[in-house]
Amino acid sequence: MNNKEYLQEEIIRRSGVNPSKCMRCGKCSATCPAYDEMEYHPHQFVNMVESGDIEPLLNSESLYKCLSCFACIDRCPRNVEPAKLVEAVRLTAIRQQGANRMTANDVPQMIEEDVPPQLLVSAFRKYTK
Amino acid sequence: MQRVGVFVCWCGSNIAGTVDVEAVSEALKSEPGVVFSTNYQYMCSQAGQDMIKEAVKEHNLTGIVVCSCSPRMHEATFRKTAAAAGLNPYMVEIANIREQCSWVHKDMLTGTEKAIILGKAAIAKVNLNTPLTPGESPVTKRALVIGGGIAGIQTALDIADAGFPVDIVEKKPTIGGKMAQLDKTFPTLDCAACILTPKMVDVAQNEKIRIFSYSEVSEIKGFVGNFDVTIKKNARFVKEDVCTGCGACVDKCPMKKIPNEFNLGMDNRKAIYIPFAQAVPKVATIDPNACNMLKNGKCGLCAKVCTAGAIDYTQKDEYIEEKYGAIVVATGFNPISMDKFDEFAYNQSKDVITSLEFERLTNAAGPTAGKLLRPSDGKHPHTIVFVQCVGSRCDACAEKGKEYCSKICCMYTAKHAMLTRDKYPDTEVYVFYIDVRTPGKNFDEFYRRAVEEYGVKYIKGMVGKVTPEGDVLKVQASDLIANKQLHIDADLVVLAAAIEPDKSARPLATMLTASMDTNDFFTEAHPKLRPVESPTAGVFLSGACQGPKDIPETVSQAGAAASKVIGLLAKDKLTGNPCVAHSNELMCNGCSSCERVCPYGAITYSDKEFRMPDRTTKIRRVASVNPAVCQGCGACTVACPSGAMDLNGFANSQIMAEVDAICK
Amino acid sequence: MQKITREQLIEKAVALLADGTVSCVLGWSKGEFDYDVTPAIFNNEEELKANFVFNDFCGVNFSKYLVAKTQKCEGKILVFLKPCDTYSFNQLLTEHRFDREKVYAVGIPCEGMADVAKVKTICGDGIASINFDGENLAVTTLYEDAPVMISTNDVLAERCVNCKSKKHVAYDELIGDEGEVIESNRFDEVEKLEAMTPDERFAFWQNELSRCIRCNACRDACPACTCEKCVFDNPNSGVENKSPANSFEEKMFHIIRAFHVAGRCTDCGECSRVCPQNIPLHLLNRKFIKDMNEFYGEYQAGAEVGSRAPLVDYTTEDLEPGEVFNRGDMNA
Amino acid sequence: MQVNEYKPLIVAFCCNWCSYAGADLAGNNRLNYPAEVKIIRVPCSCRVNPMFILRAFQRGADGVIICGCHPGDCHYTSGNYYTRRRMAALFSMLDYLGIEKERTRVEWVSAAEGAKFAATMNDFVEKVVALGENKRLEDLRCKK
Repeated sequence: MNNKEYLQEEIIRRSGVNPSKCMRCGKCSATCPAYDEMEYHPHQFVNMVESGDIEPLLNSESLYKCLSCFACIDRCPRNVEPAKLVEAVRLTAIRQQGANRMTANDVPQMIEEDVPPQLLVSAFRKYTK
Repeated sequence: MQRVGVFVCWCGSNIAGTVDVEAVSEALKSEPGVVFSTNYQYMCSQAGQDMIKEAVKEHNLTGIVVCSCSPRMHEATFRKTAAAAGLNPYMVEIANIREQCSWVHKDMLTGTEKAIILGKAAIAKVNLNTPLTPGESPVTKRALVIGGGIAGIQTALDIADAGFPVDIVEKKPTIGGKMAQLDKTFPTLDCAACILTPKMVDVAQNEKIRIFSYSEVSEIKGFVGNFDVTIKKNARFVKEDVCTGCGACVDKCPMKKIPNEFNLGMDNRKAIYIPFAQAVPKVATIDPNACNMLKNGKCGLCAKVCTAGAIDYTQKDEYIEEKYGAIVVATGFNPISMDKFDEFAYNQSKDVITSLEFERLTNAAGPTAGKLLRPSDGKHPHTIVFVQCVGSRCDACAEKGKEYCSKICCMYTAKHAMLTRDKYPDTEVYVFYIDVRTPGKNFDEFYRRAVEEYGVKYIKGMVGKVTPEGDVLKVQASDLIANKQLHIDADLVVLAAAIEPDKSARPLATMLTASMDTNDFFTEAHPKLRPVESPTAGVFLSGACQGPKDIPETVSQAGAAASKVIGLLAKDKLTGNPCVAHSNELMCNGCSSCERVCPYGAITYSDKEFRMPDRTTKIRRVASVNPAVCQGCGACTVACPSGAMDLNGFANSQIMAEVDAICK
Repeated sequence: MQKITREQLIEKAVALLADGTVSCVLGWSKGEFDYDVTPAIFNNEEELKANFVFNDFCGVNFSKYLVAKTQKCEGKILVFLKPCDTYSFNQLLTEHRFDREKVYAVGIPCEGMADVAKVKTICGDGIASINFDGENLAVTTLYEDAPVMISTNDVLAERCVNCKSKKHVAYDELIGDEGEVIESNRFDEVEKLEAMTPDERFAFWQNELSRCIRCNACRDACPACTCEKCVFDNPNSGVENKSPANSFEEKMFHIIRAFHVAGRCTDCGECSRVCPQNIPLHLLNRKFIKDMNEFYGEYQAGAEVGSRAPLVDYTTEDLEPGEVFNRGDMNA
Repeated sequence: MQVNEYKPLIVAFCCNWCSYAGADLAGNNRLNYPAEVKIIRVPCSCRVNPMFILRAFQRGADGVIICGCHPGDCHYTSGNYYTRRRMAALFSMLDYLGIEKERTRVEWVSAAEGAKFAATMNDFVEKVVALGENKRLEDLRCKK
């Protein structure tokens, strides 16, 4: 198995998502509040994982633009759960870098009045895996 | 003791290539009961069959074993041969030495050995065979059609046309169904009412057809050719035979604020009402939940103005019992509820509507007299967004929506979009689609016309969110081809809601012992070869109760169901499959185990008097099987602890004998 | 030691006979020995006073007798039902085996019945008489001068040690207080067997079943075995066999019997009670009950009239026959 | 083929509508499976009485397999659902009595699954051969 296939399998396994269930309706991207920030949009994540195109995803800033709001998971008519894929790719990227981007110690400095607590929770969830 | 003849077929070299047919016929000669054994090149050929017939005469055979191909191939052939020779056709057993022997084993020794054992098993079985005669039952030459939509109407008309009486049971006050609510029909754009209402009149005027409107089926007993059905005629508090449908009562009724079901609640009706102008029967109906007179005895205006004296506040539900030979299910469909789709704001904004509601909004007889106006403020919408596949093609685990494609939405959405652009060229029309599915005569041409000639904007993608803000609907959607997220300020959003079988179908299926799939669509007897028959004999399927369908398909299925019904009713007698279960009353405990596992409701119980050895009598509950209903699965035979229940053609003793022959 | 007395029951029976509610009484009658109580029909007060008994050996489940007796008896029959008997009573009603209108059922409490085999292991054979002395049985044998005192609790039948319910699920009238359904350990022994290796299990059952003499006592006592004609007596069934001709016959008989009563067996324990060879037949029935509870959800045959037994029912999601073993491996 | 090779005796009950047709299809496609498999045709898998299975074992069968339509596809709508429950209970009981569980099996084979039929039979025979002769449930008196 080459690296490409390995990565694909790893992400599918880690996310528990079956991207071939996608019927290309694009409701995930239609619903995504971070759409404009993302280079690769939720439906592209699904498609690219399905076709094994993981490298560009790993190197994309899109990984960190996803808000983990799970709207795509809620709306997807096929139960594909794109956010879980994004998360799995993110996790892979972070593991490859060998470091977490955020620790519990970093949180207190980030607490500011205009930062919503939900954001910190999401960030913590995202950057500690 | 049986006198058995054994006929081993070579099937050219198909069998003889791997099985020593000579050795097989020789070995089987010494089996119990065998008086004659031979082999021949092609047993199924005319010469082979003649050989069997001659042997039957010459050796006084009472049973025949043919060692040949699968019984699924030629059992029927050899049964006919036996019958032609004067034997009961069920005295024939086949040993499958081709598909299950010569073709799967390469070695001559192995093949021959196995063929002999298979032959022995067939001989052991035929020794216990008994002549079977298929039962006969009469046919009541009247059909029942449940549901008075276009499917039911067409079926009833076709059956009546063949000269058989038909009854239609419709739960609404009028027949017509969903088609009566539609505006235009794709792909020809003729008006639904113009083509439907003449048919409704035909039904009303056809003397072979009776309409039970505002009625439902409450009980079904019996079986193919002989159904006993109880129809509940709900009290409509108006004498149907007296009412002239003049509408004076409706004008005078003071209860004005009742949501009008026919217009999907987009306007109001009175407590006494006629659903629409062309209703059949054109008779008023009083809504007992809204009428003051029925609720607290105050009012009575309608009775005062009715010159015909048709109003009867004391009317009671009526039960009618009737016999039928065939039942056609035509219960149709409904759009699914939009409650679980919060993202489209259906429950938050009046301007988010379903396609059926849009149909009423554009219908000349609808709440806006055909003018396309927003339900919220009555203004003309300038931007309309159509969303397809709302609740269709959902994953089963998603728990909202349906797994299947609702089939009709692509076409009616194209129709809505096209008609809107045609009548109001100043409107922008967007259609969000996942796939556009247009298999059908002139369907794709129609859709292309919407795009190319009428300038409907088809966007590959889905709407993710609709947010009402002031008097606009903020639509957030994706355009997958442009790889963009779109934000559209719409005035009206139209949802192509998935369709589902009518809620009345499930209890009806239970009454009919007809099977359904997990979506509550009726199952056909065979998905390809018997698409309009239910597996339950005598029950036929018409229209969307079997699966999503458009009008042309529904009408053709309705005609097909009618022809099946006519074929059944044209018979004076039905001959059944003789391989059915039967109960030995002397051994039956009357415990009901068999009845519980019978998928056809073929088993009934009665109290019978038995004479005991001590000359006293004893009354016992015993089972009996209706051979016309039983299909011969044998589930009851295993459920029966005493072994009183047995199956013709596959009796306990016969199967046991086969086991013994194989394990000898 | 039972909480109600023979006299209480006779009084009730006499009253019901006198006011015409019932025309006869199905009750326990003195047998040859004090411990072999037999079922009998009593028609009047004299017969009751002479022969009716009620003591720690009145284990007989009368439900089955109603099938035949309701056909024979004019008028209603009075029947005394212990809690476990009422389950069989309901099950037979579910199967329409007798006419409920012809029965007047009096529920009686039960403190557990004694097993004479257990008594014999303490005092030996040759029991001459048994006196019921408070909590104890005073057993006089032919070989000892003084009676042996045995606590009833020490000789309770297996089915009573693992009593599943003190609650009556059917009756017209109740004597004494109503009890509760009990959380019993009745499946412990089945679990023990399940935990064995197949070889150990085979050895266990070979040992047990090879003692079978095909006396048919289990079948005759079983309230679920009320077939008009048993398949094993029917020459056309292909399995007719009345004696244990070989090592397989009794296996066939007991497996088929257990299968035929599966879903209908209320676990009343009559089969094991009457087995002269002391074969633990209830372990076969309980295996089916335990399996069906685990596979298809808890089901107690006879808990209510008209319920649908697991084997005449299904769901589309049932487990596959191959999967039952995977479970077994997990248990082991 | 070795002459002294142990040949088991396998009885296969096949429902008329799916599995028997599946076995025919295996034949049509010339898919080999051991000749030790002897098929008995029944209208539906729910026709198979546990007595037939025990009888086969009693008379020396080494394995019994029941094939029916896939759940949901029964020609009689519900027959195989009853089969599934009955056989689950029966097989569990046989296992409880110490009978080797590999000797009994239920398999769903559709009319289109000729390959599955052959593969199932090959696999089943292999498993039974590994167990050897059926001693535990065999009637010595009836054995040749």
